[in-house]
Amino acid sequence: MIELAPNHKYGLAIDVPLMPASGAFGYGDAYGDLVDISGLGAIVTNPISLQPRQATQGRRIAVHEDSFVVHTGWPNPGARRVIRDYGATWERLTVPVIVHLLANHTSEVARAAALFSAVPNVRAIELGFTAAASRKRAVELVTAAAVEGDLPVIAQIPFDRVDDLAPYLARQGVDALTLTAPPRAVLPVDENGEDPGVARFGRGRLYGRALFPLLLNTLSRWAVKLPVPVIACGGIASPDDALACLTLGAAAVQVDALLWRDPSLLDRIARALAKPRAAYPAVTHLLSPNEPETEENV
Amino acid sequence: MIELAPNHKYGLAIDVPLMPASGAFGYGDAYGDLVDISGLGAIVTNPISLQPRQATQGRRIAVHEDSFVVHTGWPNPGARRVIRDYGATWERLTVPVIVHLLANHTSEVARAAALFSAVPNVRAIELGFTAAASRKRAVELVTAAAVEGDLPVIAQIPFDRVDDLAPYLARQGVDALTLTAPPRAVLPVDENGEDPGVARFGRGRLYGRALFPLLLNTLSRWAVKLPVPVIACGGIASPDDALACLTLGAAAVQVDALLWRDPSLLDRIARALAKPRAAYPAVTHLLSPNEPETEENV
Amino acid sequence: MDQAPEAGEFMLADLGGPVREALFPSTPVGDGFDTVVPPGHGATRLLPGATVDMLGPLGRGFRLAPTGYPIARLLLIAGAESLPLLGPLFQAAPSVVLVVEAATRAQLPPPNRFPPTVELTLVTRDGSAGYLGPLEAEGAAPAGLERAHTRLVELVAWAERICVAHDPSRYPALAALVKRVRLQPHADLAQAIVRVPMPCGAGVCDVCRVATPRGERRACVDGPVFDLLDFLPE
Amino acid sequence: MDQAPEAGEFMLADLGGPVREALFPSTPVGDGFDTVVPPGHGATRLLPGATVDMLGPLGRGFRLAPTGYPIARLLLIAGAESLPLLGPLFQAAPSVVLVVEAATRAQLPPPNRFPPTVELTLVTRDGSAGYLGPLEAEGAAPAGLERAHTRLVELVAWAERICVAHDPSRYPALAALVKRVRLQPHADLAQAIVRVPMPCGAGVCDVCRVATPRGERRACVDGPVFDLLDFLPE
Ligand SMILES: Cc1cc2nc3c(=O)[nH]c(=O)nc-3n(C[C@H](O)[C@H](O)[C@H](O)COP(=O)(O)OP(=O)(O)OC[C@H]3O[C@@H](n4cnc5c(N)ncnc54)[C@H](O)[C@@H]3O)c2cc1C
Ligand SMILES: Cc1cc2nc3c(=O)[nH]c(=O)nc-3n(C[C@H](O)[C@H](O)[C@H](O)COP(=O)(O)OP(=O)(O)OC[C@H]3O[C@@H](n4cnc5c(N)ncnc54)[C@H](O)[C@@H]3O)c2cc1C
Ligand SMILES: Cc1cc2nc3c(=O)[nH]c(=O)nc-3n(C[C@H](O)[C@H](O)[C@H](O)COP(=O)(O)O)c2cc1C
Ligand SMILES: Cc1cc2nc3c(=O)[nH]c(=O)nc-3n(C[C@H](O)[C@H](O)[C@H](O)COP(=O)(O)O)c2cc1C
Ligand code: FES
Ligand code: FES
Repeated sequence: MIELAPNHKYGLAIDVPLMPASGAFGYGDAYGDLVDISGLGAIVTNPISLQPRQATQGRRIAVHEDSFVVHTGWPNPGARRVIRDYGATWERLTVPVIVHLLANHTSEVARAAALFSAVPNVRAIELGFTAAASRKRAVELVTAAAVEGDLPVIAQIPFDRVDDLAPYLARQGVDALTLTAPPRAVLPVDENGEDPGVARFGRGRLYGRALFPLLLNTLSRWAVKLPVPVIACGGIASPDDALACLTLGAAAVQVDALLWRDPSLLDRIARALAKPRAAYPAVTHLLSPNEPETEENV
Repeated sequence: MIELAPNHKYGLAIDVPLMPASGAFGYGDAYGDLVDISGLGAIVTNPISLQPRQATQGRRIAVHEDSFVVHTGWPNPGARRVIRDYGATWERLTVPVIVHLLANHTSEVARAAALFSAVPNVRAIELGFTAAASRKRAVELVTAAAVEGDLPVIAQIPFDRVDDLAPYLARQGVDALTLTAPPRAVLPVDENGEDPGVARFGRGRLYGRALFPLLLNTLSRWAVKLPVPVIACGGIASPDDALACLTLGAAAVQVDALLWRDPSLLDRIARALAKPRAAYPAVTHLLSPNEPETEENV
Repeated sequence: MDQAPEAGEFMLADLGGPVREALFPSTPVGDGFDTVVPPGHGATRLLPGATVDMLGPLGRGFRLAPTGYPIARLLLIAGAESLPLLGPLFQAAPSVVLVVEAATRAQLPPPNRFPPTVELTLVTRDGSAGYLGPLEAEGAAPAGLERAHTRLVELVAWAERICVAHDPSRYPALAALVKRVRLQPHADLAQAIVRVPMPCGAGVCDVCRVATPRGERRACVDGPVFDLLDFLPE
Repeated sequence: MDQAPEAGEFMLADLGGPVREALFPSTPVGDGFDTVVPPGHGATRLLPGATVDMLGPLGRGFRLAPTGYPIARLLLIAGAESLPLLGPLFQAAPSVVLVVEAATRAQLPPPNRFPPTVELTLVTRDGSAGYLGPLEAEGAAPAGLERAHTRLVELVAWAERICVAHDPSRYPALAALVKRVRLQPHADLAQAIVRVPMPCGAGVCDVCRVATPRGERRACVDGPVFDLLDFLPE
């Protein structure tokens, strides 16, 4: 049993330190028999806003070598419709549901959090921020979700805001942190796809193996140091990757859009993580972020 | 002819917008006949400090999939010894030499810059900063190099400090910016190498294709917007990559440690860049960083 | 593969990239299928005999008729580039008429590529061969040319099913044409396929959203074959 | 390949990873060479007949003698794991003695792997076979065992050249032994190879720096074969 919200009155206990990342798994029923949800620790929903949102027009994905960028504008049917369509499904799940909210306006976040609090088996709110959200605004959004929602609040930190936001939000009462949301990136567009010649670059959220070395760095610098549990997210593509994140102090891992290529990845990681914790390899050659740095130990 | 220091009294004019990155090419003579230096725009030296530095002990490289991290502690024989050993070589080169200085203490940087100013054909100083350097400190270091050295000063910006440092240094009088220095990363160590079982993780500067999508994002957000020329650096591995950087507004490119695998990359990029500039593809689907963002144009 | 995809359905293939790619059947072959991919596509780098991991069949394909009610007269309408998507339907009814539109003569497919039972109607937008396009344009034709529209109206009136594979920007006008000719067209009378990147194929990623006047649909689970009338302008 | 690497020289091979890897010759074969890589190494995934892009030969190899002054008596000293590095020297002189040290019997190489002209001296650190190691340890041996050190001193006195491939942490002690036995050893009398990752092979990256009491050296250009006496403690 892993407790992801030790400071919260209800807590957020999960059996297996594994869940899909927001945006990678839909609302729970999309993969049907391809994924055994009962083997996961929790599911995280696609991003949801209070009001419905439509998709952006134009190119929404660009693939180049081992990476891809996605730019959709986070379309979703809005909080009420999601509850109507998926509330019953969630109630039947044997694992907790974590609802991911697009954190835009405090009033909207507050109302959405209140709505989802009343849905059986919704056990936490994860907030996604814009990359430009100030510290002050991020705390307001977390507070809005926590006060109105009564549920543990997890903050998914923008890729390049960890040093700035993670310790700050942890001190200001967030229950857990997801490190990190995908970075923005620009990819040259391979001209062999559906619309040759239209665009040479695509911009969007970056997915792929590229993120993993940077995720490990973030974890090695922060996971042990922060006073709240850290959920690792970014480029995890194998059971070994998941174990590496736990070894560096993550309390759990999220598998992002790489699972579209291989939905069975979730089951394979679940099996690897079900082995006893003592079997995880130990960190040897890595500086703990709390230790002073010297020529010898960096 | 590309002018990399338009605001400097001497300027820094180069014929081809291409050079090796600091640390990738040694001090100019290492690759011998494998690279035709006269086809480059300039060379950038390995990082140099005023005093000699020794290498770190222990693991210095870790390779995993398409990426690798390097951690050496920037050993070098110190400024005076470098000048003694390579001054004559540099004088014979038909392209400018850019000396990369490890920017640690203002007094050391000032003295090293003064020494290199007196060396024939050394035409600019590039400064490397620690990731933790404050804005104030960075400006002091740039000023120290500029005042004592009389040469154009290029600042190589740490990977995660672009938003913070690049516009600030550009306003405070730096002549050009290299975006960016390699990020820190942690890699799982493949246990098939020289010392099996010793360490499970390696930390250091990250190199590989992983950096390229993030470099393009940085360029698309900043290259056109900044008031000084930008030199692109990070994960460039083909002539197309170099062209993509120039298309996004970079004035020149640096090829980093990927050239160790393929030293001929420099010659191949040089040939591609020698073609007339009008042949570069145009940006179509990409927001200029100066335009306001709307649902339509992001 | 447990089952081969039918017309308009697709397989998600792992071709070595970071996301899967949708492969549509162009010709059923034994238990499997042939597929047509653009030049330079990842699949062209596969060696003969290579094993490809695929998920599927996925999506809603073309729906010809409920079992027991076979149709006799099938109209197929294709842009030259999208033509392979209709390949599995070339022999799906006793009487099949195929309308193919291209920009110019050189882009039309060679007529010997089709089974003899398919009646071919060729259209070029520059009038260099066959009827003069575009399909939905009315009005007098220049001397020596005949408008495709006139012929299309006849065929739409004749058909029991209409299956379209073309540039989706043409679907509103084609839907309007069907609506005008058939007045009360029943659901699924005319169906149209939309080809967009579908990285997840499971309704998860929202990359494949298709805007219609009746709201957004996801190509991978709501389509890729839609009722053409979903595209009818409001 | 223009030229095959000689003993102690290396090729930098592009095995598909982001950096090249150093391959050392273990046996010259025609124009090329055999190489021994650890289990799991990238090279083990190569298919037979695969073409590998290589740079080289690089580095300073073992220097046996100036042309015209062939040596007659060659001493080779290897740790079991580093033994393949000395392979190209097994027949480099009329009289070759090879000392191989392993932790235990099972790690010793099978004697039939060597040409009959090589005189083999086996050493184990646990005394399970051959002489009792470690090589540089003096003093009385337990009953029934004989110290390797005694034999090694004889061989060092006998040899015209000594080539070592072992764990570099042993080099200071081995250098001290040579210095003690030979008093005024000339340059290059004893040479030792250091195997470290060499990603650039050009003296650029500083990854291959080797600390010696006489200052840092780069394995790729100053080595990988060094004068053993460079490791002599100050
Ligand atoms: C100069 C400049 C630099 C920038 N640098 C970066 C950068 O380094 N990295 C980067 O990723 N972006 C960057 N951006 C983009 C910026 O972070 C966002 O696009 C912008 O903040 C959108 O949010 P907003 O609420 O400010 O704008 P608005 O126009 O008010 O946002 C429109 C709507 O977008 C929605 N929205 C967008 N993102 C989110 C989200 N994550 N959560 C919830 N709702 C969301 C909300 O519904 C919001 O109301 C930059 C933009 C500019 C102009
Ligand atoms: C809590 C914490 C967080 C950190 N986060 C990051 C991070 O996000 N990313 C990251 O890359 N590092 C990070 N670091 C490491 C830090 O940036 C550097 O290791 C540290 O700043 C070394 O420089 P210093 O001068 O402060 O230390 P000192 O101990 O004074 O530095 C020792 C010597 O190192 C040399 N040196 C090291 N780097 C450089 C350089 N680039 N240029 C010139 N000389 C150099 C100088 O000679 C200097 O005198 C972090 C360190 C800590 C303690
Ligand atoms: C309304 C809105 C919607 C956005 N939707 C997405 C999205 O779906 N996916 C995405 O990766 N980024 C999205 N972004 C962010 C952009 O991808 C990108 O980060 C932003 O445009 C930064 O551009 P710039 O760096 O050129 O200023 C959105 C931004 C806004 C304002
Ligand atoms: C004296 C010193 C030397 C360093 N040398 C290197 C180096 O050679 N290569 C490198 O990538 N990083 C070097 N670093 C930085 C470290 O790799 C790394 O960024 C730093 O230790 C961050 O560790 P932390 O995130 O765990 O705090 C050096 C740091 C110091 C203080
Ligand atoms: S392909 Fe992902 S939602 Fe349709
Ligand atoms: S291998 Fe790069 S300096 Fe020796």
